Amino acid sequence: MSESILHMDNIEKHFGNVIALNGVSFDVKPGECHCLLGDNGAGKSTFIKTMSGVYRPSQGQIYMGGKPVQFGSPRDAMAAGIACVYQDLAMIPLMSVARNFFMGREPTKGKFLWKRFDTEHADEITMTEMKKMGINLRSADQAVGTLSGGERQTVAIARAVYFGAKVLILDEPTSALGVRQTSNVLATIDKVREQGVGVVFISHNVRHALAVGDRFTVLNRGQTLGTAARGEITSDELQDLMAGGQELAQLEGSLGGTI
Amino acid sequence: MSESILHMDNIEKHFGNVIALNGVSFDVKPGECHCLLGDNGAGKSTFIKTMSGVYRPSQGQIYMGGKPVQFGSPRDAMAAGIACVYQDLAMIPLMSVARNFFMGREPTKGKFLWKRFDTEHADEITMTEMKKMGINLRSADQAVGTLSGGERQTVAIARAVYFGAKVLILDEPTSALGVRQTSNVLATIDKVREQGVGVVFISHNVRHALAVGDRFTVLNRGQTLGTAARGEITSDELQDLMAGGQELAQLEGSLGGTI
Amino acid sequence: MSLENDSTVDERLKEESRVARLMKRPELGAVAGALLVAIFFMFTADGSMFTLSGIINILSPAAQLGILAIAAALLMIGGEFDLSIGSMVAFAGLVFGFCVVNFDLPLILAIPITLIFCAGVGAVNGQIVLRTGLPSFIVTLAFLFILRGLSLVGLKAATGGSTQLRGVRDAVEGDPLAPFFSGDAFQGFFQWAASMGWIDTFRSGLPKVPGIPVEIIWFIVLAGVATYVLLKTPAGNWIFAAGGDKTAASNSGVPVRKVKIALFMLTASCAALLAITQVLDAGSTDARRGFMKEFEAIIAAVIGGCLLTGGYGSAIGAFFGSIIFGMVVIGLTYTNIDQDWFQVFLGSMLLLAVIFNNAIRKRVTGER
Amino acid sequence: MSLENDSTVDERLKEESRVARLMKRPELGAVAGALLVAIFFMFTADGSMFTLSGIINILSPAAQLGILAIAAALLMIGGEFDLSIGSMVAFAGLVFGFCVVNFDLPLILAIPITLIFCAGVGAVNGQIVLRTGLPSFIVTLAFLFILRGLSLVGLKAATGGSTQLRGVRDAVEGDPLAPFFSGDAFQGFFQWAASMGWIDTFRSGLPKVPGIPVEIIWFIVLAGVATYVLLKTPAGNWIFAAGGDKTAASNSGVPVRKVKIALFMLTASCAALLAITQVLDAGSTDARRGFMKEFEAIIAAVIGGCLLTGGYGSAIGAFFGSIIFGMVVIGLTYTNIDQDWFQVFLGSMLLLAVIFNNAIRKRVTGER
Amino acid sequence: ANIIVVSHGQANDPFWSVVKNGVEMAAEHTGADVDYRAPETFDMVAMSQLIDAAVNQEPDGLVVSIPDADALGPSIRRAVNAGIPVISINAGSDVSKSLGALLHIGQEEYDAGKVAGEKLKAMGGKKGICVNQEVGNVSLDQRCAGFTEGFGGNVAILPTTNDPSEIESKVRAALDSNPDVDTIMALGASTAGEPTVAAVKSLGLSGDVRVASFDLSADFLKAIVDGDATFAIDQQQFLQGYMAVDFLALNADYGLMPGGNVPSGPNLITAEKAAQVIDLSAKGIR
Ligand SMILES: Nc1ncnc2c1ncn2[C@@H]1O[C@H](COP(=O)(O)OP(=O)(O)OP(=O)(O)O)[C@@H](O)[C@H]1O
Ligand SMILES: Nc1ncnc2c1ncn2[C@@H]1O[C@H](COP(=O)(O)OP(=O)(O)OP(=O)(O)O)[C@@H](O)[C@H]1O
Ligand SMILES: [Mg+2]
Ligand SMILES: [Mg+2]
Repeated sequence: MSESILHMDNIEKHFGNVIALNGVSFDVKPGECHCLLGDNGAGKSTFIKTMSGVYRPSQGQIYMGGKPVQFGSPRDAMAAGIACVYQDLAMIPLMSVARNFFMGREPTKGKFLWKRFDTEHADEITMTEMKKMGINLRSADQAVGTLSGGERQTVAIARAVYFGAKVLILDEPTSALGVRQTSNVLATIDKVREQGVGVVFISHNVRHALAVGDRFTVLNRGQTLGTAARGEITSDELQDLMAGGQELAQLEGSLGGTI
Repeated sequence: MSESILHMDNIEKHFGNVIALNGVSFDVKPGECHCLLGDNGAGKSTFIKTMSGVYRPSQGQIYMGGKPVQFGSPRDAMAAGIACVYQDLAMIPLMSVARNFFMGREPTKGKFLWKRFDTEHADEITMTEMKKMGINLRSADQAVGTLSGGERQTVAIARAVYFGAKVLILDEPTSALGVRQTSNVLATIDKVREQGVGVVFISHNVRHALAVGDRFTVLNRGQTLGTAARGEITSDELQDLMAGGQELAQLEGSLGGTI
Repeated sequence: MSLENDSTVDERLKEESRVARLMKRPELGAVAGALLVAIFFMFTADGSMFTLSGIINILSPAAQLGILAIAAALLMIGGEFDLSIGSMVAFAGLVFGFCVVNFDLPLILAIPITLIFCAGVGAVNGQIVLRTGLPSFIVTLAFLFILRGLSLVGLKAATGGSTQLRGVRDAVEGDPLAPFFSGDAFQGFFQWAASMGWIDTFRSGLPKVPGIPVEIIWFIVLAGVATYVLLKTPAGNWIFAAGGDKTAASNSGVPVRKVKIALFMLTASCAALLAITQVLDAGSTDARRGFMKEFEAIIAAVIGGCLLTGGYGSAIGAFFGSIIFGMVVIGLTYTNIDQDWFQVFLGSMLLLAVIFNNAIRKRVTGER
Repeated sequence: MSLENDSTVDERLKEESRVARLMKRPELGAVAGALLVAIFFMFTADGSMFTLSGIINILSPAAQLGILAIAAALLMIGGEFDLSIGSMVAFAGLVFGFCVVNFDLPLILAIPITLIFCAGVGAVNGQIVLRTGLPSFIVTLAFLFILRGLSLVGLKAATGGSTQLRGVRDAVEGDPLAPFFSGDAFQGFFQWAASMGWIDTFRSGLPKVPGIPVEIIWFIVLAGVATYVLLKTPAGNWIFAAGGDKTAASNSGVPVRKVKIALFMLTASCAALLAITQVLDAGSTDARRGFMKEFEAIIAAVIGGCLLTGGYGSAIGAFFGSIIFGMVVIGLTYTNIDQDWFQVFLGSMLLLAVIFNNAIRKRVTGER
Repeated sequence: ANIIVVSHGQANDPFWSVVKNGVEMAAEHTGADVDYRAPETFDMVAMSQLIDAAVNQEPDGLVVSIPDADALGPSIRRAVNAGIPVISINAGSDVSKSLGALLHIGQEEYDAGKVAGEKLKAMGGKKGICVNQEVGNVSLDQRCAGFTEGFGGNVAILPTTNDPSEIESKVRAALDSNPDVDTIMALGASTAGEPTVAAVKSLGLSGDVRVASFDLSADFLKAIVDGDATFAIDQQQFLQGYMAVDFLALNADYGLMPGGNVPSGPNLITAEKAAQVIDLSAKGIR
């Protein structure tokens, strides 16, 4: 397989007296979907925020294309080709959908002094991209704060996908999505992967992970439990690992293993 | 079957020029888990917010135990025995977990002037209840803003369950939860249902819904598509209904129907 | 996937009138407030208030306030405050007066020096806010005191003991740039209009209004540019984003720090611009110039619909907010109301104007 | 499920020192700032600043400011502002003076009347804010003007044309309640201490400090009660919740409206309390009393770590914030700094104190 | 000697900056160590606290202004009881003695206003405006009250802030809506006086409307010379600062003290005298 685009080496992250990450290594290759799994509070979001320049690692080094890099801000990471959908979505509730969609990367028209935000173009693209994901927006002018949870999540995903990147990071992108939207997102992941983009996909849903994942890394309490390739691991093994290796709650059986 | 505790009759809700609900009827009986399903933006959250006193319906009437009621505020609804876990969780990020847990219903000790917030008791209960759900909090003093997405959601659920009620409403409670936490929550729903509480459960995950649901109502674009009892409907039929009746995106097949 | 077949009208949208759509814009609520106040004075004030000269008389202080208020509104939308702009007016006046009177610099040098100097102070403000993470309220408050104090010390040094620096008018006599920053514009036109008998004149035949005070021109231009930037440029989007949620904006790639620093520099420059026009008009500057103007600017911005918490508001709103404030302050002298009641009326009128504007907007947009 | 076997120490927690834990509390950062300022004056000020009488002299204005600042802090934590408290001091002074001088009421009636009246105005403030949904900034700003104006009009009416109402001291002569609201407490003790030579005396043999001014007692009591309420009662939790996120709090069953109205009534009552002690102490009131105190109160609360956006802060912080502010304002007069530089130093000291407090807290808690 | 001055006027107030200049010159001349202090706004409670602070430092002399005898009385008595020689300046001539001050230097605001009012009435004034840039500041209110009394009653008070452009607009508004106004009294030359002159000029009413002002400023004096303003009331506040410090320094060194109050004004500056004082005013001496 090819060289990895992004390699995180032995990352640690401390918040005051809390050790959120305690030496995690991870890499993404072009054209693969690498799933990051783990229990609640395992440190997945913290890890990908380190990857995308939100946090500076307390220890450890990030390499892109083999070269050590340091991201001062998410803007730096974006410039380097890392797009990210955060779990909290990073949207401004008071701003319109279109303005949120293009936030930080506004399309312009005109030249010099007349270079201006091309709002019609932005509105149009927003509507189109949202429709591709299965959401019919009433208007691109609607404030994000008035969208439903799933509509909001879709905006964040559509945005990251639209702007393309070498690495696409998705933190629980499907958590609030309906059936149709979920299948659209998984299909989209499949599509961008085929274009040679490396995808990092976080999910608590084993089926979603197995549907698109090429490799699976499980985090537990700030440390890696190991990485497995597709086919090396069964759904049940994965599920056990994701639950942190602790025994599942006793009622699971009575619910028919349907989770 | 017994009389319904809560009956919503032909509810409409308009936001300015947006019609979010266009005549929805719904009821919950004691000891049943009634699942509310539907596509993103179908109006589920709006509907349960009307149920729990956050919004006043633009049209329609709410009955509790057969009598018409009007909730001026969520506090009124709570007093009438309705507990709710909102999709946005209704937590204050800057406040500690324990303070959020007991927000609005603080335990007190002492008498008269010395009646005070029993913080030790609150801390203890918070830790215990969270542990029951499968989350080991570091300390009940931690600010909610520093919790992971799933930890936060668990606090909201544990809170609603702990304070008990005649009707328990859960808006996508499992969306950010890990495998272990999810199975805990489903088990909890099962438990409170057995105690005669009526549960309203919103989810996009057909398996979760089928695991605990007694009846299933599907919303689409602000209107009910109908209600089915357990056993009257198959998983696939439900999935089709939830996707709004529109054909699933073409790639679904290639992903192996795993969603 | 084809899109056309989906792009039918959404059945979940009620019809919305054009008026309703317009009134949803934050800027247009303030227009209703301004109208209410104007109508109030139509009934209570002396007729001379609504003559050409009366209107200019009201617009002139409103414009001076507005130059600050528009900048303050931009900064507030961007999520920060600048309490030092009032003191900055005095400080910039000192710097400018010093350049012109003590160093005999021509305006072409004195004005850029003043603007750059003040923008520099604004940048320092911004840097401290961003570096320390302290609220801008407290940082710029410190500069409120510091700049006010420095103006006093500087004035005394420049004049040898007085708190007033004078002689600016003599010093800039004949400077080609002066007409852009002081006096009245379009004087020829007004003279001509007077000679045609279209506008009021004094007994001497001179027009009562010799022209439009330049600060009004600046005010209108500034409002236009600020509105354009806010609504039609990427920078405007960044301002809204930075004020709406700093973390989310920065996570989405908005250069939040740069935006905020630029806004701090902008407010300081606008204060300097105001100082320059005031000093050139008055011919002097003193240590109390701009006293409390920072609050009036914030008031005007809030009347115009800006949120104190950032992320929402408009320059046009601040424009009309300044006009409302100016109209109320000056307008009461045109009425027969006992001036002891001035503050009571000022407060009541502000409250009424804002409640009215709010009520109108709610009614039109059908919010609950 | 058994819990005991899980309750082991979490391996993901680093050890945290006691100091670090303490410094995390918002109130304790302000202590560091206060210490820094005190140390600065140790080196620069006249020795008499840190004698008993010097300290009382600093605490007395700090206490007067603090009575407002603590109330303002509670309100700010609850997510609202009250800009009318400064004017309320003048207005309450008028009401109180009017009761005592014009109606000859005893304090046992005059004080409750004043408090109730002002709390009523506070409630009106709150009602308007909640009913209209307007920002409290603009609503209470209107009341800033209205109350200031009414004080002026009322004073002129009460005195027949003057803006100063005098003669309160004579009117309350011998009233048994007066010692609780004016003068010095523990006078006997101080006299005795002076006669024992433990404290400084004037050449005349009288103790330099005749007692502890009652406002200091009120200040300390208020800080204690406010802290208790905030941290140890359900109401305190509601205040934090209401300020942190109004919607979330209300969705969780917090009676947000009641909490906010109560807070508005509290700030107004505290302003009235301050007015009563000031009027009794000074024996007079005028239309300018309390001018700008609303801002000083907010400044003190912010120095003490309150967030302007609500939901975070402490009463103890406001307590030390007031002391920092009082110490800087009065302390500068004990130094040889020229009055012209006063504001420059005031601003710099405030900035330094706040930056220091912030830096200490960050370092101790290991934030990035 | 170590002398402290506590006044109710801020260091950046044009009037009080002249007092402060007087204080500083006296300090230079006598070699005394002098501190000038004032509250941040007109605030009697804060001022009494500043007096207390001064007393704690046990200076060899204390200079105070007394705009509110009730509020400041206890603090001044405390100074006197502590054995500190006190001289009152500017405001408070009526209470100075009874509070234990050695003497008073200055002029009552009320009396000065009255003198000015009488003069303007004698010049033919019928209807007047008093431009007050700080309503509620008792010493400014007294100026207006005295003016009203001397002028014979027909006076409206025009409250403003001290923003020149606002004052100019308000004066224009007042003149526009009350054409029979023929007299305007401004309470401060640089803050209110100059914009008032500008307003009158822009309405083409110079000569028809008489403008007078308290205190001096170079530009206002120039307006007097040019005939755009009538006179300015000078209380020679430089003397209040200078003499008070001088007396106390001499008192500390040699026990000297004059036997009675020193009136430093009122002193009407009209066109004849104005030209001479312009330069002094520009330097902050008059
Ligand atoms: N700013 C912070 N300060 C202190 N602790 C933090 C902070 N951010 C995260 N943590 C802690 O670090 C741990 C890891 O959090 P993280 O958000 O990375 O978990 P996660 O794996 O994304 O969980 P989830 O699946 O629930 O989203 C959590 O226990 C959380 O409480
Ligand atoms: N305050 C509001 N103003 C205007 N429109 C709103 C408002 N709140 C909700 N809506 C609209 O109403 C519709 C229903 O929203 P709701 O949040 O109830 O959906 P939902 O069924 O909960 O969706 P999801 O599964 O994505 O959470 C959405 O299209 C949303 O855009
Ligand atoms: Mg996460
Ligand atoms: Mg929802």
